[in-house]
Amino acid sequence: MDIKTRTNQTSISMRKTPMTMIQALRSAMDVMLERDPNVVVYGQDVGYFGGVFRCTEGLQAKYGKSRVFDAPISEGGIVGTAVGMGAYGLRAVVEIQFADYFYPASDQIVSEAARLRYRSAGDFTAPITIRMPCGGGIYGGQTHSQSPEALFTHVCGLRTVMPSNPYDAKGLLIASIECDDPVIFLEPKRLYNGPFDGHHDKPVVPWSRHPLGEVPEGHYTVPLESAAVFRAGSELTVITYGTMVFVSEAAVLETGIDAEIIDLRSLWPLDLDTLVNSVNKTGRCVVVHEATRTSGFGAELTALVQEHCFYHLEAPIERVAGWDTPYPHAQEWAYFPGPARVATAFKRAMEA
Amino acid sequence: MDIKTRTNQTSISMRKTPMTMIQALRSAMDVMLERDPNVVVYGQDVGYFGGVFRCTEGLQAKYGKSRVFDAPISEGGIVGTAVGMGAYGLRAVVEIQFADYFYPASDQIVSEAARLRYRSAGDFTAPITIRMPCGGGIYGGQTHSQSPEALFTHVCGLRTVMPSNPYDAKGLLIASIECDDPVIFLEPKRLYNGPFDGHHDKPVVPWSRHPLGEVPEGHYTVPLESAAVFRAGSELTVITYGTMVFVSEAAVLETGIDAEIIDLRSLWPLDLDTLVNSVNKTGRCVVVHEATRTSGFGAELTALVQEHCFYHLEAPIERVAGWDTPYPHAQEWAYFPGPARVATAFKRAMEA
Amino acid sequence: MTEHEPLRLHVPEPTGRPGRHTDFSYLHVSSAGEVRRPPVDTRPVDTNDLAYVLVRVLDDDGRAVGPWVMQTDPKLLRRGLRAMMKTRIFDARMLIAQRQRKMSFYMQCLGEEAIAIAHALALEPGDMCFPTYRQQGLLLARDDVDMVEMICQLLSNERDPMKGRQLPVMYSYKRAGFFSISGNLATQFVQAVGWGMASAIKGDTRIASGWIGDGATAEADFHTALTFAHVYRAPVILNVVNNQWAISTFQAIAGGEATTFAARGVGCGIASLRVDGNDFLAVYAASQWAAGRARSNLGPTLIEWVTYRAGPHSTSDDPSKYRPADDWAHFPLGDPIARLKQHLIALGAWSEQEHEHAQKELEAQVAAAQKEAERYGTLADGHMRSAAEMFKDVYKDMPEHLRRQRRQLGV
Amino acid sequence: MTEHEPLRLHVPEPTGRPGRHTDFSYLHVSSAGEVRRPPVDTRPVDTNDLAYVLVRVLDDDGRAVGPWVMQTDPKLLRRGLRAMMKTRIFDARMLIAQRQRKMSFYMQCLGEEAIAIAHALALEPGDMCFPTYRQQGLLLARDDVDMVEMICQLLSNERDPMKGRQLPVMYSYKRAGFFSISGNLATQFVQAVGWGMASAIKGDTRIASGWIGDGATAEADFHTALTFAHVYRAPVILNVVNNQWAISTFQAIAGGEATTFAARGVGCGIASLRVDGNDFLAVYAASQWAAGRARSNLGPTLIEWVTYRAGPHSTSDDPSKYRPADDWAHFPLGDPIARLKQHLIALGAWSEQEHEHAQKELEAQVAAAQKEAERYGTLADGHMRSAAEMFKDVYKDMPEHLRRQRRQLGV
Ligand SMILES: Cc1ncc(C[n+]2csc(CCOP(=O)(O)OP(=O)(O)O)c2C)c(N)n1
Ligand SMILES: Cc1ncc(C[n+]2csc(CCOP(=O)(O)OP(=O)(O)O)c2C)c(N)n1
Ligand SMILES: [Mg+2]
Ligand SMILES: [Mg+2]
Repeated sequence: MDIKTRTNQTSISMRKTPMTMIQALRSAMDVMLERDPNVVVYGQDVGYFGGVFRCTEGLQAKYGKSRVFDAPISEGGIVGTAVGMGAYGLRAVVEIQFADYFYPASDQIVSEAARLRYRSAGDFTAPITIRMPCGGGIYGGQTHSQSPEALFTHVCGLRTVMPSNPYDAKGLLIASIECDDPVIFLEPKRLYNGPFDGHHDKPVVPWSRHPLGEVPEGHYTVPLESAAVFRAGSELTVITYGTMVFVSEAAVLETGIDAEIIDLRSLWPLDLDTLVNSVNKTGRCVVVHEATRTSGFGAELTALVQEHCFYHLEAPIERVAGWDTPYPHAQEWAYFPGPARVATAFKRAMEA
Repeated sequence: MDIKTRTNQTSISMRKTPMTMIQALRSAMDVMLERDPNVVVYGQDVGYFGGVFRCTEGLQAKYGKSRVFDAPISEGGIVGTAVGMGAYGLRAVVEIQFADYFYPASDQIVSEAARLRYRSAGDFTAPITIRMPCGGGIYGGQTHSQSPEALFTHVCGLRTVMPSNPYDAKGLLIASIECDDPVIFLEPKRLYNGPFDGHHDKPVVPWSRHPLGEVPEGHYTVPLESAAVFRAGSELTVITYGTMVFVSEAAVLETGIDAEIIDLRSLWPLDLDTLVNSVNKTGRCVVVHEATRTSGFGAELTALVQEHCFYHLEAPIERVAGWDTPYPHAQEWAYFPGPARVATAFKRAMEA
Repeated sequence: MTEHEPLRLHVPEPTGRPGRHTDFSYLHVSSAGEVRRPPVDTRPVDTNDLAYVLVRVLDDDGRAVGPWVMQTDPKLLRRGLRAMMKTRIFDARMLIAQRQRKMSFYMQCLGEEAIAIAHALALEPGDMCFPTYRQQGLLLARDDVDMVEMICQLLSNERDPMKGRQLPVMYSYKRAGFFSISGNLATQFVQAVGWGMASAIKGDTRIASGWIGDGATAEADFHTALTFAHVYRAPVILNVVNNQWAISTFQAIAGGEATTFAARGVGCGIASLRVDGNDFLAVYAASQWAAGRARSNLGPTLIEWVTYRAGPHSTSDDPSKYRPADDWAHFPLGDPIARLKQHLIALGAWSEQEHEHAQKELEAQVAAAQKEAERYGTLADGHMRSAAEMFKDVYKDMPEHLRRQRRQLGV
Repeated sequence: MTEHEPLRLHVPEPTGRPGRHTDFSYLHVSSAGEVRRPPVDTRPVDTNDLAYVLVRVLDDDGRAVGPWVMQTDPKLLRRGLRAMMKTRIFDARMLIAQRQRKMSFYMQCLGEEAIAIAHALALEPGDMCFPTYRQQGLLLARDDVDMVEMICQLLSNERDPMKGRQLPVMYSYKRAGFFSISGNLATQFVQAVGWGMASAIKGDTRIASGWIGDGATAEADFHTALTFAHVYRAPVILNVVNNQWAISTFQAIAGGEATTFAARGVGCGIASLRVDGNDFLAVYAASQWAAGRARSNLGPTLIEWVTYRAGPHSTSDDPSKYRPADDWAHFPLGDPIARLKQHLIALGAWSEQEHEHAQKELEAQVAAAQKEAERYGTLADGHMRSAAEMFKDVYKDMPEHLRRQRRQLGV
């Protein structure tokens, strides 16, 4: 595994500890609450209890109720107040309990947070970070499984980020909190405890046994707009992010195809050069995401690749994605684009 | 102009009258209120006043306050009550005053209307039609100009429709109201009064002088999922919809390139065959829309074309779209993808 | 402006936490019989006082007292008691089945049984409820909803009427006046109003009943529902189940501190009541009152049902992390089953023996239903609806792209 | 269930329509001085009566009467009068400029001038308003906001501080405590609460003031703002400007029938007042009362300002289509400028001559500002910010894809 993870200099010498993704996210918030008195953390159940996924456990006890607190069940209110806090000068880090529940906040996200700097010509800004667990694989049914990233990438002014491992999760979350733009920070919940590769019938390896579960204890960032070459390869390029990074890795192992796997990390704005260079080298491209296919972010990636790599492409770009249906409950594993479906696409791309 | 407009048989012999798009839409609602006692029409200012664009003028006087009425300024309530009415057995045709204001309704649209049939296994349905004026060109600034169609096309269970002329507007609106699925019906407001071609400095031709402004007086439908070949051509295929149909036509006239212009009419689900056949024939493709480019519906169209026509493509698919910024007020015409920008893309596609 | 004292953020806290008993005096409990019963055509603004007190009928000795006492056939009360017992047994067994991993998830209504059940009995055939996930009582109060089918839904098995698409407990029974449950909170509250508006538009006589939890009242759709119900005088009952908790957050985080949820109704011009939700007779009487208003074109009624969520939020939750473990035992409104039982025994219309007998009979009924349902499989054993079901009902007719995807999956 | 009468949909109507005079008795106007003034630390629930009456100070003869009379320096009142006059003159001239197509759009606040202006004078430096498009008075009340700059915004010209990106009237003046106006209704109401929460989190002493119209209270964000303000006891004033109309719909369509907007505050546990918005002294006193509460950690106050939208909704609107053309002339709360003028003259602190003189002086001021602003161009003459501005401020730093697009446009 060849991981090109640029980090800021100060982190290099820092002590590392094994962390799950949950611990890494908590550590990021802990570091930022400590460093910057203008950082506040809130959301449904995040205060006393520490969040339904426990990402904020202990933070209220450490920083007090004025800086880490429970919010009413109103996603619109959570984001709307965060915008107001941004106008004041705070940096709110808010949690939407499941990405499926961001819709009541969409006006505040799209019409307000994303456009405030623009419409006020920089007079006001909304440097907020909106965390949301996303993705399926936990038998959560259609309202605990969605991956709505494509919707955010269509909204200019937003940054959309999705880590695939504890190291990136912490570094990207710190970078997002420090960023002066509003950031949608999507956390693939199926990766909270280990690098799930889509083989749901096998026990998942814990992060403690994965190198990317080694996380520096202090402050560091993984820069936004930088993709990682998760696995170098020569035969085809896989462009993916989140859970599908590991599913794609499984498909590589199972097909033996020497694919280069690009983990986008920042979905939009994105690190276009890394993609283009890779596809121009391999000539074949498979785009993989868990979200519904039609008008998913894979469509944009496909469009970009065909635009920038047209003369290097030897086969149609393949898209592997969730089916165009709500995320079903019982048929979850028929819905989830697992290693077999990814492998089929690899083969199609190689044979074309 | 060769317009392949399939309509149902009964309409063929019907008397036609010149109508603006506003009149055509009003006529569609009038016909449906008359034919189906379960049709109701409501929205902000649509009752007594007849709508800020006057699309429902006279309907309350004709059908009474129980069937055509004003709603509170709550897009979420307008759509949410429409879903409840659907569960009861009515067909609500609701207006969102500007597409820019649908966001407060997005939870009711995405999580409710679009998924009700699925999640209840057909026990309940939401056969609602949500009309929204969209697009810029009226100096409306960032909150009276958006084209959010891409967001809807990512939501399975919704149908997204956008007419480009009075004839289609009426036929598609009747088809949408009769459809048992929820339909997002986007009305390019710049086309309300004439086939605006992007030359904002010239007076617009009124619909009364355009053949597509001839509209049958009674009931007919333009079927959903059917695209129109707006202009037959051999050198390249333009895939577009709404205002951009006429802008593309202007670019054809100005470049002399013999482009085939496909007016999608139904954005999703769509008439894929018509696109694929055309691109396979011409080998070149330009996708044009007014909406913001990144993750716009053009991305999906590009992805589909490269998937289905890869071996016929002689040049990269071009996308012409609004810039990835909020719709500015003063710089509106620098933002709007007018004939010159479309023409440039045509030339790039031809020269590649 | 240094003359001012520094501002402070107030973050409400419950009066109890793990290791510290709850002081329930914040509830402002009226005594039974104390609260007036206004005429059904009262002006909404004149219900203001009723939004801050608690309508109660059953006193501590199980006697029915005061103006909200209605002439109720003891048969109906016995039916209500049995339905509450059945619901509690059902919940308990399903909880075990979930622990045995036969189903992926479950949600009980322990301690809140009286509300849905007495309400269901006060409605008429054809009325439509828009419930949350905690109103299984609306279904279990009826004789025409097959428990076997309900359990098939919970097991996501081959006979799951929701075809495996929904989480357990997300039932839909149009024929039984039970709207499809959504995972997104509060949306159904507005839809209930829309259904009621539709009934009014058509000159029908059926009414709607919308449901929401204390926590979810903070969602926008709560306000939206109140606004539309008020503006159009919709024939709808707006039920707010204040069970004091929303997962880990106390009702004050939803806005219950120093006010009530019923008071929000009055502000919006809606007649409102605050009612002891653990008092079967009070629930029945208040529901009847509200239904009468709706059915007489007098408009909506908002009812705040005060109760306590005795169990965890769901099978994914551990309440001992955020509240005293024995909180329910101290809740001043007691156990709805015990209270109705006491009343019926005092009336001479029930006995300990009958109770015990009913308990056994109902346990056997639920066990038999479960057994039969399990014959059609469970999520765990993989006997579920085919993956082909996944592509159906997205649209009325399956569009080409879904056919293509289904073919790709090979189903 | 045929025994019930058929249901009916109630659709509220205004009492007047074109050709039929409005019956304004629906307003329930209290007489001046009649309404009590509670202590600043009153319990929110105890303000219930105040939500249904009307706080008024100026009587029909221009005398200040009753408990809401404050010792106010006549200098301040004269300043307020001049600011109201200036606002009205500004609006009138900008309306003409719009008709001359120098700007694309305009919105007046005719008839509502007292509200924003008296409120602005009651706030302290550093406080932050979250206005709608009808609170230009907040800016025109100040001496530190240059009218020339404001007009450049309206003209979308080369000096437009919003860089041409926003519709006319969508100002933003952080330094003057004026938040960027949004085209999407109601969003700012929640943001005001968030700003107030932030101030409280930091132990600051500055407070927020949020603004919304009667029509927009139906939006979800109204409820959301009330909920968050109440839960966290945020230092915020929640202003609802009830000018009776929302484009073509009467305030009853927003939920004002048989209740008030102030009453919604009380239901949510927020101290609430209903105030004569055309009475400068009442606005000033109520604003001070609310600011005092916020600044003393006593929490939010909701104020419904009763007024009348005397002009069209915007330059795109023609109100004669939906209401009597001479409605304002019959509005029982009169004209705020005339009323304050009468009061000041009665006090001996103003005269007809001074008034006339001020009128001329202000007209000249506005005309001069307009003239200067027009030197920097108008939308019509194409002297506007470069298209390159379009790509800036989408993000703090321009990402690669926007650089590419800017290059493509060739700017
Ligand atoms: C829009 C939305 N936000 C958040 C959630 C997550 N959630 C599910 S139930 C719940 C608590 C609801 O509490 P309450 O309304 O009091 O109902 P109760 O569970 O007490 O019956 C939360 C936060 C959700 N389902 N939908
Ligand atoms: C979310 C949203 N929906 C609809 C509109 C269109 N709209 C603009 S102003 C307006 C009326 C607002 O009325 P009110 O709140 O009473 O304010 P007033 O204009 O009377 O000051 C409407 C419907 C909008 N701007 N935003
Ligand atoms: Mg609750
Ligand atoms: Mg108004």
